[in-house]
Amino acid sequence: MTTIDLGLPGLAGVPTADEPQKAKDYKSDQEVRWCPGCGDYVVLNAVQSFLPTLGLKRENIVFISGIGCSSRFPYYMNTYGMHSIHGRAPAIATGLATARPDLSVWVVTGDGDALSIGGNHLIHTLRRNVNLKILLFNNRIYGLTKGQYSPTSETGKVTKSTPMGSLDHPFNPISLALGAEASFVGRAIDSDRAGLTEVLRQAAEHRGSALVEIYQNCPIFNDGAFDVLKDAGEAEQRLIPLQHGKPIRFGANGEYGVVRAGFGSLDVAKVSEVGEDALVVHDAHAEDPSFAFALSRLSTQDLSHTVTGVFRSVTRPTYDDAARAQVDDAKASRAADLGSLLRGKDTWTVIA
Amino acid sequence: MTTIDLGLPGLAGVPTADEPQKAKDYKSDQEVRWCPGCGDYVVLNAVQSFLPTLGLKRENIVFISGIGCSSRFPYYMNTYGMHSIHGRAPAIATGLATARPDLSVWVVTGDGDALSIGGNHLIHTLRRNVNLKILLFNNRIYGLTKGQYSPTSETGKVTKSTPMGSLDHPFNPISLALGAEASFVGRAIDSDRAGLTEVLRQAAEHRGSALVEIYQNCPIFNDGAFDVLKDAGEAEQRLIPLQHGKPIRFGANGEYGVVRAGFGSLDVAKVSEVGEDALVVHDAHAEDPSFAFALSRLSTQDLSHTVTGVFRSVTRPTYDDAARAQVDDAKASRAADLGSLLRGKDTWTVIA
Amino acid sequence: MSTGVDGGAAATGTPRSVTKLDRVVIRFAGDSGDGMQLTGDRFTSEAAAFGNDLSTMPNFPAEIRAPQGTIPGVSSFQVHFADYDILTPGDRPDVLVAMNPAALKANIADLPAGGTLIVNTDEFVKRNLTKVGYAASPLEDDSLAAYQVHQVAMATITQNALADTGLGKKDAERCKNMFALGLLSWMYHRPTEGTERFLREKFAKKPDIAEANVLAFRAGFYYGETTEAFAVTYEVAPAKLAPGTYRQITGNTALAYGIVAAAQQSKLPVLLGTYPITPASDILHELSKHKQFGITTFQAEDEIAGICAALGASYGGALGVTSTSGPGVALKSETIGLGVMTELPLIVIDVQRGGPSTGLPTKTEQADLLQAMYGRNGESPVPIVAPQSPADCFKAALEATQIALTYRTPVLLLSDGAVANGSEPWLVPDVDDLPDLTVEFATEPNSPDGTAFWPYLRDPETLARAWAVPGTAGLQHRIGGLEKADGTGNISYEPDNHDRMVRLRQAKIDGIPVPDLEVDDPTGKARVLVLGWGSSYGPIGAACRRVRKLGHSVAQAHLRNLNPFPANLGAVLRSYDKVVVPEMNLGQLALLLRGKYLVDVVSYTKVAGLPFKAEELQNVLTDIVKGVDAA
Amino acid sequence: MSTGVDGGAAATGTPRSVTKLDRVVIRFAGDSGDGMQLTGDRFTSEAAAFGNDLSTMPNFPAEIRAPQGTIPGVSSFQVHFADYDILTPGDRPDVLVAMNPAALKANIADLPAGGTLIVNTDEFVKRNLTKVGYAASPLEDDSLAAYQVHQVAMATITQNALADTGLGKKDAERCKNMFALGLLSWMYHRPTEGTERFLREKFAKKPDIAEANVLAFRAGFYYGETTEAFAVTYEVAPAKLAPGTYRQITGNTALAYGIVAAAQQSKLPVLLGTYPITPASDILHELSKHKQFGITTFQAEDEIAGICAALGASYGGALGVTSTSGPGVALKSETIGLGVMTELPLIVIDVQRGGPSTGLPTKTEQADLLQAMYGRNGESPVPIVAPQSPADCFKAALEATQIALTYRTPVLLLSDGAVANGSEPWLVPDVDDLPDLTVEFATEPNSPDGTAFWPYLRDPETLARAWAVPGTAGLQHRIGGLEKADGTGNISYEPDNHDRMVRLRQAKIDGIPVPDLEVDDPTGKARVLVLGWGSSYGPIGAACRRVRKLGHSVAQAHLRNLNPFPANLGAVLRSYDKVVVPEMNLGQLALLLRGKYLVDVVSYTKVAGLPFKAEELQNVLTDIVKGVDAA
Ligand SMILES: Cc1ncc(C[n+]2csc(CCOP(=O)(O)OP(=O)(O)O)c2C)c(N)n1
Ligand SMILES: Cc1ncc(C[n+]2csc(CCOP(=O)(O)OP(=O)(O)O)c2C)c(N)n1
Ligand code: SF4
Ligand code: SF4
Ligand SMILES: [Mg+2]
Ligand SMILES: [Mg+2]
Repeated sequence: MTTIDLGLPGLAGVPTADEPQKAKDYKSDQEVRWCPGCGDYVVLNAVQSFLPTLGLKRENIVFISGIGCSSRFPYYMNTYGMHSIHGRAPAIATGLATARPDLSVWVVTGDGDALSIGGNHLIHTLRRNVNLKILLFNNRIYGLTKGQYSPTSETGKVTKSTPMGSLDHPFNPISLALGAEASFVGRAIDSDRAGLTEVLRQAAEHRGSALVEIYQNCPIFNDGAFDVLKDAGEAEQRLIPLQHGKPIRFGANGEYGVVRAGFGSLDVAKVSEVGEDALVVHDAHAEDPSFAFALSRLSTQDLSHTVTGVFRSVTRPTYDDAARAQVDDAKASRAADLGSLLRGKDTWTVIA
Repeated sequence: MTTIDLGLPGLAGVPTADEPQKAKDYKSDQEVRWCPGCGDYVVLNAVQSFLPTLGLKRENIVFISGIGCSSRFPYYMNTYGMHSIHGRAPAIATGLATARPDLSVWVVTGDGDALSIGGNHLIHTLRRNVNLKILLFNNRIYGLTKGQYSPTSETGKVTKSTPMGSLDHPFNPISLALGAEASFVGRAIDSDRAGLTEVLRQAAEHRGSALVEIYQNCPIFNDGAFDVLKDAGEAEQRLIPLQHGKPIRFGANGEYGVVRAGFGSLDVAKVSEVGEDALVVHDAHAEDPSFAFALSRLSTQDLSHTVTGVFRSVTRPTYDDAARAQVDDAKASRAADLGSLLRGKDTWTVIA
Repeated sequence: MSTGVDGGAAATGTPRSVTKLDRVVIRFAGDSGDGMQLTGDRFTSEAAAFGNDLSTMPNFPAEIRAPQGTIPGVSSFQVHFADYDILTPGDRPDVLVAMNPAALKANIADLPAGGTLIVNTDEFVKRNLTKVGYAASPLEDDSLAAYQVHQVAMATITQNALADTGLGKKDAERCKNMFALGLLSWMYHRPTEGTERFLREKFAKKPDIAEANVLAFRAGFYYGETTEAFAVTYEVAPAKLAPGTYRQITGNTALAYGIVAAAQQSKLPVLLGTYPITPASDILHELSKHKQFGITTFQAEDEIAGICAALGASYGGALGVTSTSGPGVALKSETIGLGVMTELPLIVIDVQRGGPSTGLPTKTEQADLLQAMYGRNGESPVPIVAPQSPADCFKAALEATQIALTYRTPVLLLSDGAVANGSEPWLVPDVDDLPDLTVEFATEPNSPDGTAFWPYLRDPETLARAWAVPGTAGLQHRIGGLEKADGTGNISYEPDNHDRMVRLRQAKIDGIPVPDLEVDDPTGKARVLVLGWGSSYGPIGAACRRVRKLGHSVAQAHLRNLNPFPANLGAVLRSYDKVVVPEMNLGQLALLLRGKYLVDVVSYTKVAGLPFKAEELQNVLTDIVKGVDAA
Repeated sequence: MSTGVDGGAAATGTPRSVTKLDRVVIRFAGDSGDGMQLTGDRFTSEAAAFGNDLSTMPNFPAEIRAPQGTIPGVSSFQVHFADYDILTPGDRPDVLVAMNPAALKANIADLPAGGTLIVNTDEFVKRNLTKVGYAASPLEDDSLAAYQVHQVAMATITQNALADTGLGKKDAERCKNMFALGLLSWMYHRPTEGTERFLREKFAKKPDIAEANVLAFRAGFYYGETTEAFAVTYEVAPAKLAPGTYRQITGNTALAYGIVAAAQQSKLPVLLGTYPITPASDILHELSKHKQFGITTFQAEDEIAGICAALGASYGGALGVTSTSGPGVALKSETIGLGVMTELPLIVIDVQRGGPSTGLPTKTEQADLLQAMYGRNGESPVPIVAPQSPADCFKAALEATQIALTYRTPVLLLSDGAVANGSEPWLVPDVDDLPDLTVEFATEPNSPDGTAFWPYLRDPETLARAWAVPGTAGLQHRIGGLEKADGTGNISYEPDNHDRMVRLRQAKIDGIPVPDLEVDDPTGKARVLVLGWGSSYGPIGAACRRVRKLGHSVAQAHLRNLNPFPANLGAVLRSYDKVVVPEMNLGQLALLLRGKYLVDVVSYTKVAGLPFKAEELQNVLTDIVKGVDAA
């Protein structure tokens, strides 16, 4: 097992492949079973095309998912994988990642799986900063159970379980993750393969937990949920792509930008009105998550302003590295002498 | 049952008492069983002294708790109460508050109860904005199970379960709550009765979920955790009390203040250096939670800068009010005709 | 009652011979996207409107929409209708409608020789055939020689019929399921107004789609009538059911209605705290439509929050209900225990599915019985009620509520996938005949000295504790999960008190009066008893009828109360030479019966995700009965 | 072995008569803040070091520190030591040390007439007496006339003894528990170096406190020696145990060591994923100290995350372990089901406590057996192993690991509060004698055609599936909670496959070889068998000895394997006229035995949060034996 330092801290310890790989190497022999037109297909393809660029041994990659349409993802990957139970993938993956430094562990989850039943595991995984890449397929609906509202559904949504409209105020997954001390948070859209791949790349390179929210269309139960972010003419007004170190500008011709507002808030403005110097320069590495948080609040979840890209990416010790270090320290400083442990300090001897 | 509108939206619908009440009216006949010197005593007294000022019928007040030292609170209150199971108090209280508009429902919980096992219920309760007042006793340790670290314990803490030091990065309960869309978030310290009472008052007046973090000393397993916030000479440098509409100043003589920093962040500065005008004016009612979030990040959890008071208090529909409104709407617009429901649209008749 | 399209249209057309049948089983099978559930459902409604007895079984994949044209993507709906009271959806179809090669391949093994097969030929193209592993088209070799095959180009005909509507080709083709329905409706002389009305209502917002579907439906009907392909049509006369007003109902709907009725009859608001899960979600969907009855539905963040909210509502004096399937019960177990300790009413609905773990989410099973009995820490008894058929769910819900409210206890209601999604005619009860479920809350101090409220003072008869709800002046008290002192309810660590309380809680449940077990033994001579529970009532009943038809005596009894058992159960068991207990698990009821009554019951088990087939049980029972009678 | 303070000091002092005893039970009782657990623990260590057999039972309140001086605040520690092999911590104390009125009141009922009572008089002041409801001091009326009472002003004497140390009054008074320990050590001729060494180590960072404690300890010792108050001292000779090296060990420690040994013997890293809960937390505390053995301890956010992390680690080829108590098992049930379905090794430790719900967290009970067996959705069998005594936990952990690794299955390890916190001497095993637990992971394709890896291909003997861990080239595969095809492990909704897999999973567990049940029947004439499981081994054994001493024959057998049962169990049960099953629940094992073997076992149950008393069982058994023998 050759472990080559790729210069990617996120993947340190994971052995690299001897030969170049292709997308099809990552396709399993199982037939893909999503509805026609499901956004999950696009993401699957993007991931299968992206993984070869990491050059890792396939057998050292593991996909762990919960339950939901998106959570069938592992079956289609020619890697190791577990389709576990609803909401628990981050917890299972935490155990796996802690036990095995030589694996690249990916979690695939949905808005219901990750944020409803699995919310607690998600936030704890993020605060612990376990070395996991978490792909959250957000279709703002429960797909597998046939169309109930989810924790990211808009208030007032009429679904099978809310014939008079849903009442709950939705989570903003980015804000939630930042409130939960996430070290890496990004967002992408199923249809934007380049953007998605770029966020995946940065996530893979990040050492620690990386939460990637992926807006995913469910043509069956929530069709067109993200159409405004895809329609030419509409999308440019709404999409705010981030690039570290660059002023945050958007619009078909970069005519809009993000500026400071009040204390600790951000807002959108016309560049022509505020001037280029007023624009906020994106700093994904800011220690204080307040900036990333403010970015996540540029609009409510009506998609009127949707920031994509990497909101935050900071380096902090990871739980699994630290746990292994403690074991290593203990091994280095104390003998693993079972006999002496069992005897302890106070023994007596009975002679025959 | 007289329901008088107190002008306190938080308590609308809860009947008021006919006679003035005293603290001792709120003491139950059960012996209080915390360790000598436990901060829980002080909070209990503060609550028992505060409640009479609300002038509610005692029988319409309910305390629901989980499990932990702090969660024994309900036994000591001469109100209705349930000492439920670990982590679930917000979920139980959600059902109760939704079923009963005429109750003032309080949740008592600990840092383990609310943020470890109960984390998911907490964040969902906050995003739903259920009409609950949640008192989170944060002693940064598991008291009842005799001293393991908790999700708010400092990294590196040596406890019974972490002899080599804990590895997890702690939650900041205020940040977490804000990331979870909380409409009201406050913080107080057990020893500061006036401050605590003021936050309780505002929480009670708030319609919706109010999360109040209370720093509480556990003399047995984490003694002195908040001493730096109590020691004269020390405390003034560290404590940043909030008052809505006022510039944020602190220090023995108000020599420090809070100012903007970078994009979306806040920092602490000497007023003499930055000038009064640079000071941030506290706006608890800001629609955008970014400001409150930035306040919660003024320092890491080393208590070097600890903001107290009400970070955020904004009005938003509450889940329980809306759920009741849907039921009322349905009642108003559709007949509750059981016979016709049972028959449905397609019946046929078999004649004898 | 008219049976033709457009009123009397059926009277016209080629005269055909009409065969009278007493029962028919039809299975519609197609791709998940072909609308087979809707087709089957409508046919069922027609049969119901016609007055047949009926029983249905939908069968669909766990995927929302598995890849088109594949075996895993096949969805089917079986309906059994008859002129007498039937008990099951039928073991095998008499008629199989196969909309594509996958549907044919997946279902043909179930069609008995001589059965009728109606195939949509349009889908039998190379690509689709290869997809499911047909080397050659089965329509073109003689592999289907054993059946009466009707090849119909359903898609083409439908598209032609809709040519003038201006509808796109794809949309037009989508109506082919209605074509199939029309054809079958014609074959079986079904009334059709209901379906046309239904289509117009369903697509009220898209009138062109509504008309297209009606047209396709009629095209199917006329196709039967005008072509000569079908030599015979069939009549299944209305069933001679007990007089009254009937409707067709699925188990989940009946269960939801039972909860609505419980709300009305108890005059309590209901809070359903739940989390979606197959096959229980429809209970949430249904109840969320009926808020005017004082019903609040709370879709919680998970199963635990769902039951906790329900318990919180019960604490507040509402009727707390939670609905789930097996994996959800596992998650709820800790809170059920809190319900047992706090002695609060709570309805826990478990619509069982195939396990363990995620198992077979869309299939049926009865393997949660022991979980319901014992799946909690400590001695934590709860009553268990299990409906025996779709319509029976209504009564079961009322019974469970009555027990929960009277005894202040969580009650487990064990439905399953077969009962939940299956349907049958239901004799709609008169609202005035429903039981009174009103509760008396405590309003006064009740301690021996009359000054205090003791929440754990019990009614000497029911052993139910006094129940005071928040808002009741002077009765403030605290409850919780720690052991409590008998009477006062204060925390108690006292050894004898704990022992007493453990036994009191058990005695309370053991003492719940449940109806005696009734045995059906027409000859009075049976030496073998077949005892079932839950949804296997139908297949067991049907099997017993067949065994009797063969001239044997066999007794049948069915348990609706699994905890406590009926008082006469032991005596009944002991009065037979042999007791056979068929279960869709590995013998869970059998274990309880053996353990409690020391009777050597014979367990017959099958855990295949499907209801028993009557034929299978008939064979098993016949062998046993013969053996015993010969001995 | 020297027994005196400072080496030979015990030889000096007033000569006293020495009585030889074969066994003594001492109970130290005081306020939670009085350090009774430490005192008892030290006395136990002294007895152990002296070579007595011993057994202990701590008893503490659920509150961390209930209000001082109250009954609920009383904490006690009972130690039973003897010159022969004993089985229980003793029913009742021979000597009660009461540090305050509350301790006296809470414990005096257990002291038999004639027993020795040593009281710390300093606390018997008005306020404290009133607090616990003593109108007058029991030391001053004749309510204690039945006992040999020794009144000692322990606090005062201790303070005096420490006057020169410069320690504050309060700190000095705190050492009074060491005074009591010293006094008792003198009375029973205990070796004392161990305690002095212990105190110096414990307070290594506060040498003045260490010295003060040593001084107080010696003061107690000298007090006995110099005052004339105590006329007699006692000797309990070392026990004639099997030869070898012994240490004292509690159940939780032994269990943790068993896991450490399992790690060593399997050469696998261990990941303990857990969440603190009484009385299981000490397993976490202990294991977290032994990282050098390749043990990672993960304190998760809740029980579910704890077991999930353990399962994830097992998936990665580590040994996943999770530890909890009953309420935690309830929460873990869904994930245990996933472990059953994915067929991965997993150790689930349940240290049972009083239930249901939160119940009696610090008390013991055996009421999770049926939860362990059945507390999951679907047919979800798991092996169950239950240690019978504190030291036995070590072996049980190794056995559970061996089963989990060999059969790729979660294993339930059922300890309880009595076993967990109790202690006894343990014959320390030789590391070389421990079993080899190494596993063979799959490294090559195994499909019939040799090209693919089939994760559900089974070893024909064990039925264990092939286990390939991530990182193994060419064996990539996916597992999960959905039903899987026999062999390939692909998702399968096929009815027959499900039935087959359900039965295969059951057969795998049923086929685990467990040692035959051994029956202890010294006369060979017993007609009554007493069968227990888990921690009641001690009391049942003690009771049987007593019954036999009375001249009756009684057979005893004890189940360590609750699933599957030993192969000879049915035959054993049937070979006795009567089988009595004492349990600290309402008859859970009895139900299983009756259900499986149709034997009319007699269930004797007590659910009081305390272990059985040997006396109580003796009476029950004697009556039964007499009845059977007379019949
Ligand atoms: C314990 C448990 N509860 C509930 C379910 C049912 N269930 C399966 S997936 C799901 C939600 C799926 O929504 P999401 O995570 O958004 O995934 P999607 O299907 O939309 O991709 C639910 C409620 C389950 N399988 N297990
Ligand atoms: C299901 C369950 N898991 C674990 C426990 C054990 N337990 C009781 S309280 C507690 C943590 C208490 O910590 P915290 O909430 O901070 O309260 P504190 O005692 O510090 O006030 C734990 C782990 C339990 N009672 N139930
Ligand atoms: S239901 Fe929606 S999310 Fe699920 S597979 Fe179909 S399209 Fe995709
Ligand atoms: S352990 Fe700590 S938190 Fe608990 S009662 Fe004692 S002092 Fe208070
Ligand atoms: Mg979704
Ligand atoms: Mg705490």
